[in-house]
Amino acid sequence: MNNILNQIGIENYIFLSVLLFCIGVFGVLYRRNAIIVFMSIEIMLNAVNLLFVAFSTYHQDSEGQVFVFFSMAVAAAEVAVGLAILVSVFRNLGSIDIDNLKNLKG
Amino acid sequence: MQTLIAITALGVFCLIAEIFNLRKLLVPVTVVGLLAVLGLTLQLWSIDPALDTRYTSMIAVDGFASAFSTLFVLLTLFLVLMSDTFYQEHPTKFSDFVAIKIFLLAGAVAMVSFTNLSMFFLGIEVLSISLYVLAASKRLDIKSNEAGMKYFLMGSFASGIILFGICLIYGAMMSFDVTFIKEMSRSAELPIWFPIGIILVVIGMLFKIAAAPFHFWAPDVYEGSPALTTATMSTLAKVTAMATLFKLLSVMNADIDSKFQMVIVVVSILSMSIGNLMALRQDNVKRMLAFSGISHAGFMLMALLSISNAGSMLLYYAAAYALAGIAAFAVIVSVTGDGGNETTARFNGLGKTHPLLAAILTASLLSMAGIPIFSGFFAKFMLFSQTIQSGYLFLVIVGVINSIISVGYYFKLILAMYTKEAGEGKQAVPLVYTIVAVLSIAFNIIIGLYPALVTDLLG
Amino acid sequence: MEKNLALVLLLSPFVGFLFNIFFGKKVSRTVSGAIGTLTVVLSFLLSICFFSQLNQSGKPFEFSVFDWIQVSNFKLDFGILLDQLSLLWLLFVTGIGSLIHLYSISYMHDDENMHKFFAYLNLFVFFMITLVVGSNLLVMFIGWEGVGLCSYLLIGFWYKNQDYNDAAKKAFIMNRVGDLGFLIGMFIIGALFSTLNYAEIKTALAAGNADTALLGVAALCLFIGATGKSAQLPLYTWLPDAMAGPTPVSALIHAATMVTAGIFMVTRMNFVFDLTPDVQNIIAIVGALTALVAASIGLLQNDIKKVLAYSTVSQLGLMFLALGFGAYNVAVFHVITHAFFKACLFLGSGSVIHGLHGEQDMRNMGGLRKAMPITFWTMMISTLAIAGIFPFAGFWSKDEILMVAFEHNKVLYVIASIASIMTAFYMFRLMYLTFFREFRGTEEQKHHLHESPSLITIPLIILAVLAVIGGAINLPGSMWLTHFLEPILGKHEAHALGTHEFMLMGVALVGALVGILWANAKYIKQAFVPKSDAEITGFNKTIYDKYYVDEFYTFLIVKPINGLSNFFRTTLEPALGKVVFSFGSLANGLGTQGKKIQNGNIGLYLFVFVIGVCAIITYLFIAQ
Amino acid sequence: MDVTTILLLLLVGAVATFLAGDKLASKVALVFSLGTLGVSLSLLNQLLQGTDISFVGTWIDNPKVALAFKADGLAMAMVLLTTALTPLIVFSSFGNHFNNSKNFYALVLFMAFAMAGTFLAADGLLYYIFWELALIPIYFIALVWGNGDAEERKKAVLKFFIYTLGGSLFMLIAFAYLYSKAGSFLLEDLYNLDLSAGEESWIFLAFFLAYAIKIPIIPFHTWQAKVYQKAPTVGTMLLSGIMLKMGLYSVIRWQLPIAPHAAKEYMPILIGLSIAGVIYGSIVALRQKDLKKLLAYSSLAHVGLIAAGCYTLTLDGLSGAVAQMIAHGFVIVGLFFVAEIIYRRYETRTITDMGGIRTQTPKFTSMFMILVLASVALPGTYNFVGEFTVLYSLSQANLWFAVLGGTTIILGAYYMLKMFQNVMLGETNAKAFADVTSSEAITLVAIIAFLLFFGLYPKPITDLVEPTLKEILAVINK
Repeated sequence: MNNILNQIGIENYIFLSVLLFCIGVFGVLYRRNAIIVFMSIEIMLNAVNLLFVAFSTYHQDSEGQVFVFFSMAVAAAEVAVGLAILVSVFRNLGSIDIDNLKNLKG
Repeated sequence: MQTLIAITALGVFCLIAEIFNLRKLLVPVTVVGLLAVLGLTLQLWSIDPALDTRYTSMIAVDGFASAFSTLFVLLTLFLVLMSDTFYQEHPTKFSDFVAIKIFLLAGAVAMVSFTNLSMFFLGIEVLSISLYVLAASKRLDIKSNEAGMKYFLMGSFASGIILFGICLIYGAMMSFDVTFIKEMSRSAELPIWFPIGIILVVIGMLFKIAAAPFHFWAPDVYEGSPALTTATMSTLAKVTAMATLFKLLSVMNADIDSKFQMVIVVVSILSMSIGNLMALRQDNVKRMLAFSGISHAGFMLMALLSISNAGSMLLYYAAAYALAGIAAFAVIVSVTGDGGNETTARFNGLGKTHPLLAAILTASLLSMAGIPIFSGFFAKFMLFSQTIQSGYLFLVIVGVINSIISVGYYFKLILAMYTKEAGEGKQAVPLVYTIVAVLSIAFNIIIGLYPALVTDLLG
Repeated sequence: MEKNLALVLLLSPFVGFLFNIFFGKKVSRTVSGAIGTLTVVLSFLLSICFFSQLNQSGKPFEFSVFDWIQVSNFKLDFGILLDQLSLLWLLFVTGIGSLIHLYSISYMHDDENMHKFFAYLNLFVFFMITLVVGSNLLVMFIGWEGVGLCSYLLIGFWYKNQDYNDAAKKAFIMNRVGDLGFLIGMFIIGALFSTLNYAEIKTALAAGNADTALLGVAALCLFIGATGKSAQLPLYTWLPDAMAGPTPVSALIHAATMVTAGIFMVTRMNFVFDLTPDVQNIIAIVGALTALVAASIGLLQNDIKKVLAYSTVSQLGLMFLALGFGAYNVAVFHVITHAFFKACLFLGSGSVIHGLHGEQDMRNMGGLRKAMPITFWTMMISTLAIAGIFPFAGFWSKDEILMVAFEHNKVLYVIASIASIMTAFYMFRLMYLTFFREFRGTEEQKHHLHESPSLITIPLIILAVLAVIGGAINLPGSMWLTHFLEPILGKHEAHALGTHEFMLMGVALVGALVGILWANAKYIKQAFVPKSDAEITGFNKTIYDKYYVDEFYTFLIVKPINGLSNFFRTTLEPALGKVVFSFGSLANGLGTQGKKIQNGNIGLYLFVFVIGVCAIITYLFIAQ
Repeated sequence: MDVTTILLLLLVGAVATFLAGDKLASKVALVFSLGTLGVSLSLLNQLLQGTDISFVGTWIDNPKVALAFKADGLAMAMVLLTTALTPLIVFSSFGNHFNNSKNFYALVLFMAFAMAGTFLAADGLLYYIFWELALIPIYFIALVWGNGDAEERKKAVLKFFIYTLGGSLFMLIAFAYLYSKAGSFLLEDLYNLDLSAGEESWIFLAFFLAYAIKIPIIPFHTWQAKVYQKAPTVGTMLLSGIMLKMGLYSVIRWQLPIAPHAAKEYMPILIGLSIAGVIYGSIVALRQKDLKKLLAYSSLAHVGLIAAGCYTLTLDGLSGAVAQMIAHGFVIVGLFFVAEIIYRRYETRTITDMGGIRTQTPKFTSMFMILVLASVALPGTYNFVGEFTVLYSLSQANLWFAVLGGTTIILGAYYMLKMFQNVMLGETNAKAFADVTSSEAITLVAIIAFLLFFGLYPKPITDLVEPTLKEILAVINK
C-alpha cells in the first residue's frame, strides 16, 4: 500500500476528492429533484470518505478508516430521515421538486 | 461521560416506556431523570477532570463542558416539561418526541465535551438528525414538511462541509485528538489543508448557529417547524452550536490570526445587521425570533475575537439568551398552541387578558434587547466590554446600532400586547407553560442581578 | 428697634396684601379698602419718622435682613438701606400712595373685585418700597420686577376684556426687555467689583481701577433697563396702552411712582454714570427725543388718559435729559413735583371719568367746569404746574432742567423747550375740551353729571396744594433738596441767579404762555372739536396714530417672531422629527428589500452558502 | 441607616402597591412615597451632621461592579427632589381614575426608585443600569395610560424609547471603554483616569449623545413634545420634573469630570447649542395650540438654559444649574398639574377651547398665576435664583451668551403670559369650572410654598450642593 501512495502521491487523492466533492456541490446547486440532491450530497460525503481512507493509508493510521465507518453510518441515518421527510413532502405536494418548496419565505 | 451515558439511557427509557404504555408517567419520570442528570453533572463537575482518565481520548469533562452541559440539561428540562401539553393531540408519537429531545441533548453534551473530532462529528450529527425529525414532525402540515426538507438538505450539505474539514485536518495532523492537534499546530510547518480544514469546520458551524451568509435556512425552518421545535432550535441548538464553535477554536488553535478575525468581524456584522433589519418587517412571531436569533448569533461571534478569556462570557450570553428564549417561547406556545395563527396580531391585548404572560414575554423581550436587570443586558455589556478590550471599537458601535434597531421589533410585540384590544375571548393557559415561563424568566433575572453566579463558574 | 421699624415699614403693605388676598372677599369692601389704605399710611408715617431722624443725624441706616443669593465671587444679602435718596422716594411713594389708596376706596367701590384691587395696590407699594430701600442692585431688582408684575396685574385688572389683557402683557414684556438690560448691567458690575452693594461699588470705583469700557457697557445696559421701566425711547409704547388699567393705577404706577424707578436707579448709580460720559450723552439725547416725540403725539390724542400718558412719557424724558447732564438733583426735583401734579391730573381725570360713567373720549366731554368744580380747579392748578407757569411747582423744576440743558447743549435745550411748549398746548387743550364750553355727551350722561364724593376730592385737593407749593423744596435760593441729597450726589454748585437765569426763566414762561394761548385760540375762540377718527388725514393722522411705532414694532419684531414660530412649529419641527424617523424608515426599507432575497428557494440559499464559503476561502488563502 | 434605605423603601413600596390591589394602590403608594420623603429628610439631617450615609458593597467581581451609592450634597439634593416630587405627583393623581391602578402606581414608585438610584449610584455600570431602568416604567405609563390616538401615541412613545435608549447605549460603550482603561467603574477611579485628548473627545461625545437626547438639547428634542402630550399627566410630571434632571445631573456628575479637557474644548459649541435651545424652545412655544405641548417646549427652553449653565464649567454655572433644576422640577410639575386640573373639568387641552376661567375660580387662578410667574423667574421665586446664577455664569463666559440666554426672560414672559391670558382670562366661559378641590389645592400650595420659600432663602440648598460642586470642579480643573 505504501508503494501505491508513494507512486501516485497524496495530492492526487486530494484533487480527486475535491473534484468529487465539487461535483456533489454542483449537483446540489443545479439539480431540482430532491432525490438527486440527496444523491449529490452522498457524493460529497463519499468523496470525503475516499479522502479519509487515503489519508489513513498515507499516515499509516487506522483511525481514519474507523471514522469512515462512523460517517457512513451517520450518512445512512441522515438518508433514512431525509427520505422519510421526502415521502411526507411527496404525499402532501405530489412532487419532489425543491422549487415547489416556497411556502416559507420573506 | 457518565452524564452522556445517563442521558442516553434516559432516552432509551423513553422509547421503552412507549412499549410498556407508560405514557402518563413519561414526563414526570423524564423530568426526574433529567434532574438526576443535572445532579450528576454538577457532582462530576467537582471532580478534577484530570483524575478521570478512562475516557480522555473521546470526552473530557472540564469546566466548560460541565457548565454548558448543565445549561443544556436545564433547557431540555424546560422543553420536556412543555412537551406533555404541547403534544396532547399526538399521543402516539409523544414518547418519540420526548426521546428525540433527550437524544438531542446527548448530542449537545457530546458536542461540548469532545476531545476527539469523531465525537464532535457524532454529536453534531445526533443533534442535527434529531432536529430534522422534529422540524418535520407534523407530518400532515405542508409547512412543517417544507421546514424539515429545507433544514435537512441544507444541514446535510453543511455536514458534508464539516466532514470535509475534519478530513483535511486529519490529513494534516494524522489524528482526531484535539490535544494532539493543538500541540502539532504550534510546531512545524503545516500543510495548507490544515487551515482550510479548520475554516471548513468553522463554516459548517456558522451554518449551525445561523450566521450570515449561512443563515437563510433559519427563518424558514423556524417558521415552519412546530413551535416547541422552534424553541428547541433557537435556544438549545443555537447555544450548543455556538459553544461548540467556541470550543473548537479554543482547543485547536488558541491564537486566531488577524485575517481570520476579520472574517469573524465581517460575519458578525452581517449577521447582526441582516438579522435585525429583516426582523423589523416580520409579522410571524417565530420568524421574527429566528431573525433575532441570527442577530444574536452575530453578537455571540464577538466572543471569538477574544477567545482566550471569553468562555465565561459566552456561557453567560448563552444562558441569558436561551433562558429568555425559553420564556418567550413558553408564552408563544401558550398563546398560539401547536400551529395556527402565529402573527403578532395574535398577541393583541395579551396585557389585559393574561397580564402575567404578557409581563413575562415583555421581560424576555427586554432581556433580548439588552435592558438592565435582565441578564441580556449584562451579557451584551460584557461582550462589548471584552470586544473593546480586544480593540474592536468599531464592531461594538455596529453592535450598539443593531441593539437600537432590535428594540424596534421587540417592542412591536410589546406594543401589540399592551395597546391593542384582544380579538378573541380569553383562552385557558396550561399551568405548565406558565410555570416554565416563570421559572426561566426568574433564572434570567437572577443571573441578571448576580452575574457572578454564572461568570464565576468558569473562573 | 430701628431694624424692626424698618421692617414694619417695608412689610406693612405686604400684610395688607395678604389680608386682602385671603380675607378680602369675606369682609366688606370698605373694610378691605380701609385696611389696604391704613397699611400704606403706616408706612408713610414710619417714613416720616425715619426721615426726621435722618434729618437730625444725617447718618444713613443700613442693615442686612438675611443672606440671599450667593455666587462664586460675592454674596448678596437682602439688605436695606435708608439714606437720603431712598427716604425721599419713600416719602412721596407712600405719601401719594396713601392718597391714591384713599381715592380708590371710593373710585373702585362698585367693582366686585375691589379687595383684589387693594391687594394688588398694596403689593405694588410693597415692591416699590423694596425697590427703593434695597441696599444692593439685586434687591432693587426684586422690586423692579415686582412693580412690573403689579403693573401687569393692575393693567389687566378688568381681565374680561382681552384688549386690556393685551395691554398688560405688552407692559410686562416690554419691561422685561429692559429688565434683561438691567440684569446684564448687574452681571458686568458684579464681575467687575465682586459686589452689587451700592456703597461697596462706590468705594471700589473711588479706588479707581475700573475698566471704563466695560463699565460703559454696564451703564448702558442699566440705562436700557431704565428705558423699559420709565418708558423712554424705544421702549415707551407700553405706557399709553397701560392706561387700560383703572385710573388710580395710572396715577400711582404709571405717573407718580413706578415709572420714576428708572430715574431712581440712575440716580442711585450716579457714581457709575458719572464715569461714563458717553452713556450720559446717550441718556440726554434719548431723554430729549422722548420728550419731543411723546409731546408731539400728545398734541392730537383724544382719550383723556392717553394725553396724560404721553405727557408723562414726555416729562420723564425731560427728567432723563437732566440725568444725562449729571444734574441728578434736578431730575429728582422734577420727579417729586411731577408726582404731585401728575397724580393730581390723573386722579382728576379719574374723577371726570367716574362722573361720566366710564367715558374717556374728550370729544364727548366739555363744560364740566360747573358740574365738577373741585375737580376742575384742582386739575387747573396742576395743569398750570405742568405747563410751567410761575409760581407753581412745575415751573421751578422744569425751569431747572431747561437751565441745565442750556448750559450743556443748546440743541437739546431747544428740543426740550419745544416739548415744553407742546406740553402747555396739549394740557390746555385737554382742559378746554373737558371743562369748557358745552357738554357734548349724551343726555343720559348729562343728567347724571355730579361732583365726585369727598374721598375722591380730598386727595385731589391735597395734591393740588402740593402742586402749588411743591416747588418750595428746591427754590433757587435755598436749594434744600440739593443740599439734602449732597451725601449721595456730591456737591453741586447752586446756580447764581444772574440775568442769564432770569432770562431763561422768562423764555420758559413765555413759551408756556404761547402754548396756552395757542390752545385757547384753537379750542375756545375757534371752538374746534377734534374730528372723528375716520376724518383725520395727512400728517395729523400719522401723529394721531403715534407715528405708527406700534405697527412698526409689530411688523419688525412681533410678526417675524410669530412667523418664525409658525415656521418652526409647522415645518422645522416635523422635519427634525422626520430626520429621526428616517433612520427607522431606512431600516424598515432595508428590511423590506431583504425580504425579497429571502424568497424561499433552497437553490438560492445553497448558492449563497457556497458563495460565502468561496469568498472566505478566497480571502484567507488565495488572495494574499 | 444609609441611602440604600431610600431605594429599598421605594422598591418595597412598588411591590406593596402592586399587591395592595386596585382600590388601595394609590393610598399605599402615597404612604410609601411619603415615608421615603421622611427617610430621605432624616438622612439629609444625618448628612448635615457629618454622618457618612454612603453605601459601598460588592456586587460583581468580574467585571468589577460595586454596589456603590454615594450620598453627597448634590446627590442628596437630587434624591430629595425625587422623593419630594413623588408624593406630590402621586397625590395629584388622586382625582384621576386609572384602570389597573395597582400596576400604574407600582410603576410610578418603581420609576422613582430607578431615578433615585441614578442620582445615588457612584459606580458607572450601576448608574447605567438605573439610568436604563427608569426608561421602562415611563414607557409603559405613557403607553398604557396615555391619552390621544393610540396609533400616534404608540409611535411617539416608541420613538422616545428607541431614541433615548440609542443615545444611552453610546454611553454604555464609553463606560465599557473606560472600564477597560481603569479596571473599575467607581466614580473616583474614573475621575482619576488619564485619557488622551482623542479618547476624551469621543467619550465626551458619547456621553453627550446620551444626555443631549435625555435632557433634551436641540436638535435631539424631537421626541419630547409628543410624548409629553400623549403621556398621562403623571407620566409627564415624572418625565419633566425628574427624569430630565437625570440627564443634567449626569452632565455634572459624569460627563464633565470624566472628560474635562474635551468639555473645555467644546464649551462654546455646547453653550451655543444649549442657548439655541432656549430661544428655539421659546419661539416654538409661542404658537402651540396644545397646552401640554406648550409646556413641553417651555421645558425645552428652560433645560437649555440649565444645560448652558452646566457647560460653563464654573461654580456659578453648576450651582445655578442645580438650583434651576430643582426649581424647574417643581414648577413644571405644578404647571402640568394645572393643565390636568383644567382637563379634568373641560376635557380638552386645546388652548383655544379654554378662556374665561378666572371669574369662576379665583383660588385656582392665583395659584396658576404664581406658577406662571415662577416659571418666568420672577424674583422671589426659586427659579429666579437659578436663572440669575446661571445667567451670571454665562455672562462670565461671554457677555453675548448672557444676552442671548437672557432672551428667555422676555420670550418666556411672552409665551407664558399669552398662554395664561388665553387659558384663564377673557369673558366668562360658558362651561362651568368647579373650583379646585382641596387635594388639588394642597398639591399646588405645597409646590408654591417650596418655590417661594427657597426663592427668598436659597441658602440651605446652595450650602448643600456647593461642596460637592467644588469637588467636581477640582476634578475638572485638575
